Amino acid sequence: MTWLLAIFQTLLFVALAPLLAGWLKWCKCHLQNRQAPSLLQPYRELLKLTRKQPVVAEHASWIFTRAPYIIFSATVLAASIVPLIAVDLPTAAIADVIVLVGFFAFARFFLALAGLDIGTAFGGMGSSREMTISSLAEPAMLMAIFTLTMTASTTNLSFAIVHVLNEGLVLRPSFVFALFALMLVAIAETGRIPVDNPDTHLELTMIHEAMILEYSGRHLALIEWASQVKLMLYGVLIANIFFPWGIAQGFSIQALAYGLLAIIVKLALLAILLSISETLLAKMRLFRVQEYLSFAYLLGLLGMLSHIILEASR
Amino acid sequence: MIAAYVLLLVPFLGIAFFGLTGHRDDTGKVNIGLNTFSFLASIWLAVKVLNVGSLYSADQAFLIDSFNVYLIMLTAFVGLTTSIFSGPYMAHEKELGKLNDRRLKLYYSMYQGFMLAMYLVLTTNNMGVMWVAMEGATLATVLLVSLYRTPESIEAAWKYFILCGVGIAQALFGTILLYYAAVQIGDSEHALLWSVLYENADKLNPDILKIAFVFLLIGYGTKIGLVPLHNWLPDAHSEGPTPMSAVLSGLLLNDALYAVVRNKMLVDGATQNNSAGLLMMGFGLLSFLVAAVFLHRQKDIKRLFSYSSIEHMGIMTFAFGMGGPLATFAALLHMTVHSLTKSAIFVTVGHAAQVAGTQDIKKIRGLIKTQPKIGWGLLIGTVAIAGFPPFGVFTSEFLVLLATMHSYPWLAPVLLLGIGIAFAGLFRHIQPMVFGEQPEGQLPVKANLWPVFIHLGLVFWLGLAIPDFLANWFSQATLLISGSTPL
Amino acid sequence: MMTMILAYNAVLLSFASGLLALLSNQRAMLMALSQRYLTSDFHYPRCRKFLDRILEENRHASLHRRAVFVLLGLSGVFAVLAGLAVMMGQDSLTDQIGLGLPWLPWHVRFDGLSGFFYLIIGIGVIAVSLYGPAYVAFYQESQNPFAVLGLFTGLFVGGMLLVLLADDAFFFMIAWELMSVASYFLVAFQHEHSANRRAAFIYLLMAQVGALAIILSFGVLASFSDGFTFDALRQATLSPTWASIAFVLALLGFGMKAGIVPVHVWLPEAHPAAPSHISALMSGVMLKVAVYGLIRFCFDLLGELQWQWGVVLLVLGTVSAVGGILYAMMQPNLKRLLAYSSIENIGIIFMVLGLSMIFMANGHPQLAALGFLAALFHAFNHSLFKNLLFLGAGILQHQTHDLNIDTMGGLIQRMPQTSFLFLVGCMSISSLPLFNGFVSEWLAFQTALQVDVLDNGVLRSLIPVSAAALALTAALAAACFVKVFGMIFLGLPRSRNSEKAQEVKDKSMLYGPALLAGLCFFFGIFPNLIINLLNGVAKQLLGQSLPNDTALSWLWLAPVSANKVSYSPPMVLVGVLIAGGISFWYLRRNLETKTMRRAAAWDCGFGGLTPRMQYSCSAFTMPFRRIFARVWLIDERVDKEMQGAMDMEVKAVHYHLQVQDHSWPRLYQPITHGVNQLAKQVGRIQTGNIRVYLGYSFVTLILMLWVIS
Amino acid sequence: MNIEQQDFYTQAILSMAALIGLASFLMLGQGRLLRLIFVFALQGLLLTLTAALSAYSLDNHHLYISAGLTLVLKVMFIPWMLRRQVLAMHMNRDVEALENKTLVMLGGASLMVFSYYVLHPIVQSSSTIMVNALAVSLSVVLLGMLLMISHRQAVAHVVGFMSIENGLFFAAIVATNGMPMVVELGIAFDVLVAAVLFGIFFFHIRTSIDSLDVDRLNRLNEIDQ
Repeated sequence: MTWLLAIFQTLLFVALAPLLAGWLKWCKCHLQNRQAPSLLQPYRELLKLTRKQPVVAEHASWIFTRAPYIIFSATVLAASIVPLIAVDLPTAAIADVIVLVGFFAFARFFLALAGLDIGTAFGGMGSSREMTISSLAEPAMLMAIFTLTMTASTTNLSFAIVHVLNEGLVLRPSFVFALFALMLVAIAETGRIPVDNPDTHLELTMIHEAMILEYSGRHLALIEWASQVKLMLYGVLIANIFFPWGIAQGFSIQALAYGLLAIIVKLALLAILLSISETLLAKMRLFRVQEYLSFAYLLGLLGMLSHIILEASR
Repeated sequence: MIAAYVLLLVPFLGIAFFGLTGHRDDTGKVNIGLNTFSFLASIWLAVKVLNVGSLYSADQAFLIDSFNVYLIMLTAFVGLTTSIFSGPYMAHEKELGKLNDRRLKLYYSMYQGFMLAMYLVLTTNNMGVMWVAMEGATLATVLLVSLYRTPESIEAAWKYFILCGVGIAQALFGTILLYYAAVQIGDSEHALLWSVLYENADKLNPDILKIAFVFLLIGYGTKIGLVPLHNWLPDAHSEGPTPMSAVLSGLLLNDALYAVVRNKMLVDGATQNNSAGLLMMGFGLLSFLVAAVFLHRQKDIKRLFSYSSIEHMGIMTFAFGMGGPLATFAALLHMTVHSLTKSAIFVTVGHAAQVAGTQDIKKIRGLIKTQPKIGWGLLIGTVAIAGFPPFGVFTSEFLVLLATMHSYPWLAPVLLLGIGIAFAGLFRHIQPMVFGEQPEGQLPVKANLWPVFIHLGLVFWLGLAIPDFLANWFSQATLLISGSTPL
Repeated sequence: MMTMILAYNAVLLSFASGLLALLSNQRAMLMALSQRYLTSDFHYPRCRKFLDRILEENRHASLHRRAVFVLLGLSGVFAVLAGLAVMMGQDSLTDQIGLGLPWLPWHVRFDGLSGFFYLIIGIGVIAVSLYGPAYVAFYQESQNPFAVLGLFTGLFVGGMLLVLLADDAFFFMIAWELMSVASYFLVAFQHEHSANRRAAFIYLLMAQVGALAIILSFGVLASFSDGFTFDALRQATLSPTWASIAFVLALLGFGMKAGIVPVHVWLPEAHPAAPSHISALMSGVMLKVAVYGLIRFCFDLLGELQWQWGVVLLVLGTVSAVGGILYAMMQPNLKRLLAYSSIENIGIIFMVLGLSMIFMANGHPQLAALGFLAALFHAFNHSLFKNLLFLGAGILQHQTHDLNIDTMGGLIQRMPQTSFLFLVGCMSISSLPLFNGFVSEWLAFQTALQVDVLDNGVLRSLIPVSAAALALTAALAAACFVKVFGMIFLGLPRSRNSEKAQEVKDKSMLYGPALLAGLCFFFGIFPNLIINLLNGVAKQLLGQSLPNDTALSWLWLAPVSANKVSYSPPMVLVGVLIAGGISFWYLRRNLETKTMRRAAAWDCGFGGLTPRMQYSCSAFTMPFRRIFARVWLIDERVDKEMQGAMDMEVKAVHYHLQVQDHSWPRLYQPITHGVNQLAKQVGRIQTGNIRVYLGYSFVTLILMLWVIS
Repeated sequence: MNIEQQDFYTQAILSMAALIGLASFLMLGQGRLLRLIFVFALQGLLLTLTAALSAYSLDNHHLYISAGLTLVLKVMFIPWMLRRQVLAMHMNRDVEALENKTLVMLGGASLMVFSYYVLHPIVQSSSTIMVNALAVSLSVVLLGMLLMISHRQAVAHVVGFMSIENGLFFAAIVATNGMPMVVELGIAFDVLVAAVLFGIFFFHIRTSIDSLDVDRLNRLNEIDQ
């Protein structure tokens, strides 16, 4: 039963991801005084892409054609271990937050290889930049996560959320720092402004788009979908770890429905926040990303130190 | 005891024979034969000692105990293998026109003369005779150093002669003082006999012996090659014929050290403290370090290894000076393995120089490609002398290091530094010589490398395990010198 | 006793293979022997025939090589068996060999820790001997004789195995130096290149200095005990200061061998110089022996651990890990890159060992066991994937005659099998989930995260920072190996050699890497097998093992406790297969769009993509070079050749980039310079004038007399 | 015990000691080779006399042999050989300019004091007064070395070397009434061989560098050119 529920939650996660992307776009358009597409537009695009015959570069090897499946399944698996509407699901025990980071790394590894596979300058450029940014983002992210896991003394997401829930509302300086750090990292990792612009194909600023430039058809669909899931994953992580209230702790229909509602509201709010920031900020130069990410790391470190000094000093 | 007389008689006859007959084509073989005789005699002696223990001649003029018996065997053995090497080597030198029959006659008779002096130093019980034999060794070899008659070789021989002569004169002064101290307590007939002195060591006047030891140390120390008295050594080793360098490094230095240690045992008995040892430690350490540094700037391959000899003699002197069973045992072992290894190295070095036609390190290249046996021999010999296991040099250096760590921990890093520097100094020169491509015009030569591989094989064996009879002698000698057995 | 025999057999067989190798080129002698002794009264015609066939002119060499490697492989098999047997038996066997000093025969001890490293060596040796025969066939006998290679390979392996068996300081040092010297000859094997000679020299020099430091550290212990056997050394009671001195010396000695920054310089020089299968053994296995030495010395002999040592290890490990991978990233030479990456991995191992030490000293043996286990497991994993990558590099070198990554490209089309195996290696070393590298790093993170139990504030803040550095390392490693795999196998070929490259003809060369790749994956999915073995080792050495980690089921890995963290690689594998399978099946169900259409890649409309337009190695790592600019000594120049009127037209642009390690000018050159200067100054005492020499003698005499009276 | 309480022979030997010391000083300051050799021969003669006196006074017959050997070797053979060399090389008119002659002489004097200082404990513990002469013999040894250090001619070096031998011989006489006969003979033999070898070397050195100036024997060194 719980396993079914877990699978259901994963499917729900994957299914809702394009909706979040649509909502984000909708908010941004409204903020920028543009005509917004329908909320369901991402679904339509995915559907359209899956129906097309993919065109693949001549020199591309199996890495290029298999990478989308690998990326997608790694991302889906990552989604399966993050509690969305309920905690204590069996899938959460398969892997903890470090493995989650591992899944991201796995997906990124193949994405970068795929970028290099076709032998164009763009692919190499995108891979190089992606690997650079992620190398810097990963320590910052782990620093933020460590703050959290040290408080809860577990790296299992489900247990950590339960721990925060049980504690009730405690104002922890470390959490504030960690929250900000994680948000910064999330922006960098999901390729949003000001680190990367998902909407541009301007050659010199592309990162993510440069790698997937050669993809088309179902391959592109998978990769797009995977990045939407990834965006939502970060959103859920932030929402459920720092504001877990509302998540279902039992498996009654009522609790689950309540949990679903809660997460939708939380994500909607986060998306509004993101769209505001994307509207207000401009994209950074590539070599300022390091400063941005070291700031995130600093925040994470401060979080850690305040945990040690202020909250758990002995 | 007859064996000892045979041992002394054979080289004596050798001198006479070579001196009278002049050089013939088979003189080299006769030399090998004579040395084989000596070696057999030394084995006979060793078996005797093994069965009976220490031997005295009737009038106590000769003494064979566990300290010198193994050195005698070693001397005979190195003398034999070097003579095997020197046959074809000297023949080749003659072919090159560097030498003529008259000088070869001199060479062979003086070879035996040197062996005689070495045996006499080792077997005699009389400190005065020991001095005479030591001086005799200098006299026998000094003409060999200048055998090639080049300006450099004459210069080297002159320095060797003068410096060692002056040095050894100081040793005589020390011996006279020793005799003086001995005469004061007993009859003058046996007053210079080591065994008598050793029995009465505690009655000797410590003040006199201290002063005597300074003279003895500086005197014999000149022959050991202790810094700053070492200056003759690299010159003499590099300019003489290579077989001579092999026996000088392998035997003469050992025997000089042997003389010092014999004297130290008396002094220690009289003073009842290790002040003599401290002096030796100081000299040993200084020699070791300075020689290690010198290795770095050598241009001549034989000079290089003569500095390495100074370095190793430094270690031994240091170890003997430190006293204590572990260090003494290590020093005894080191004497053996060093002379085996070093003479083997000089053999290969001689051939290497013949292959390249020069002793200039910069011009010797790619030996392994040219003549693999010589190249590998040199390389493995260097590995052994640099103190890598499983060669015996490692064992002794290991023990010295541990003993130092035990008694003088603050000296251990210094020792370590020295070993490191020395190692780098050796290898930075050896490696380019053996490795790499073969240069133009470098051709293989006829060489007999069995002595090398036998020596290295023995050193290898000693590194893995020390045979019982040798271990027995070592521990008895250790007991004799330091007063207790190792562990 | 059976185990002991297995262990001895492993050693003897490796020596035997070395000795057999010596007999190469002795065909004539063997012929003569067989004819002389087997002619008249030899009644076994089949045997005779067999001998004749072996000695046949053109087959003998290859048969002989195979025989040598079969012996070596058998040695590996025995090592694996012995290692497994002793770890499962959970006991420690002792023995004595009648060699050595008169009063100190060689003491032998074979316990869980030795057994584990036996296993590591055994697997490495098996892989290498599968790979070897085909690989060494490329060497010209006249130029690089097989006898030398085979002999020293045997001695090298034997030396490593003996190090693990040694139970007294003397025997340990002999085995240790045997290992060093034998590997020196292997590094110098292709000595016609001056770079190799230099590498060999530096290697031997540092090995020697390291060995001396180790001897001294034993010496410190020995001077507080009565003897050099490890049993006696264990009994030694040291003051904390002396214990720390011993620790520092041991760290210097073993760290030099292991390649810890800043004493790592020999490693990137020596590993590329050796033949590839030897580099694999050196990097994959020998460095582990150094780790073994450190563990044996600190955890076993020194006894009482101090937490400061742990901090030292932690910091050094962190610096090595980050520094190693950053240096690796900049290398265009594949084997150098792999060598630097070994520094990184050794850094990780040291880091976790440091954590283990800290926990041990603070009275948390269970957490110490966790760290210990993570370190050993990582050592095991590194030996697998680094072996794999070096063997792969050897194949690449043979097929493309080059090791420069920048001249390769597109090899995945030409060498599909090699590329697949190499990919597995790259994924393991980048610590991606499902592969073994990830498991050990995960364990390392778990160890670091237990920092909350410590009271010391400094440690509490230091350890998470180093954990973040570990994360950085992992991410950089991923970037680095994306570069490696991408540049070598993907894209378009960048040179004629790589264009003409083909898959290896002799498939036996792929067996070794395939075995290793299989193990990488297998232990990535079922890490519990190794962890259970390691638990026994930890129990033996630290007196503590992990809690019953199979509380959930054998599928789960829960090193701390099931309700804190857990990781189940098999489940992850199943999940990935399901998700990937479904999407694969679903998206390709439409027959019309199932096949892909091939078309030229997008060239921005300029027309004609050439391989030179691809990103190169230095281009790929340019962002890193800018961000971490301080880490290297970078010499970057762009020279423009001008022509035309007023020299205004650019004819050609030359880009020059050289990236150097800081340790050369900071640490090594000053030392070399210092020694040379010292030698020059000391040389002045030897003036050549005899009167000066007499003066020395005179002054010495006067001084001595004055001192004595 | 003072000298006036001693018998005549002891007084004679002590006087000899003083003369031998004086001879060493004379040699040290001597720039002309022929005179140097002459003084050396004189020292040998003094030594012979001492040995003979000692043999007579102590009734020690083997010292007569020693005295004879000394007479033959050091008074006749070696000076003759050296003189022949000097004349052959036409160096009999050369005067070697000694550097810091005053300093060397002062150094020599302080060496004598030093010798006394060093051997003080021995002399004190001794019963026979002849041992006082030991300090003189040590200073003869040291002066011999100083002679070699300060002179550049190979002939002077040989003289210095032999005068060191003289000092040793004198020490043996005064301290111990001569060494055992075997040793004495051995030493004498060594000295003889050494003297012959010196002769050979003069020939070689002359042929190789056309001079007997030891300062020119400096090809083998460790200094950067």
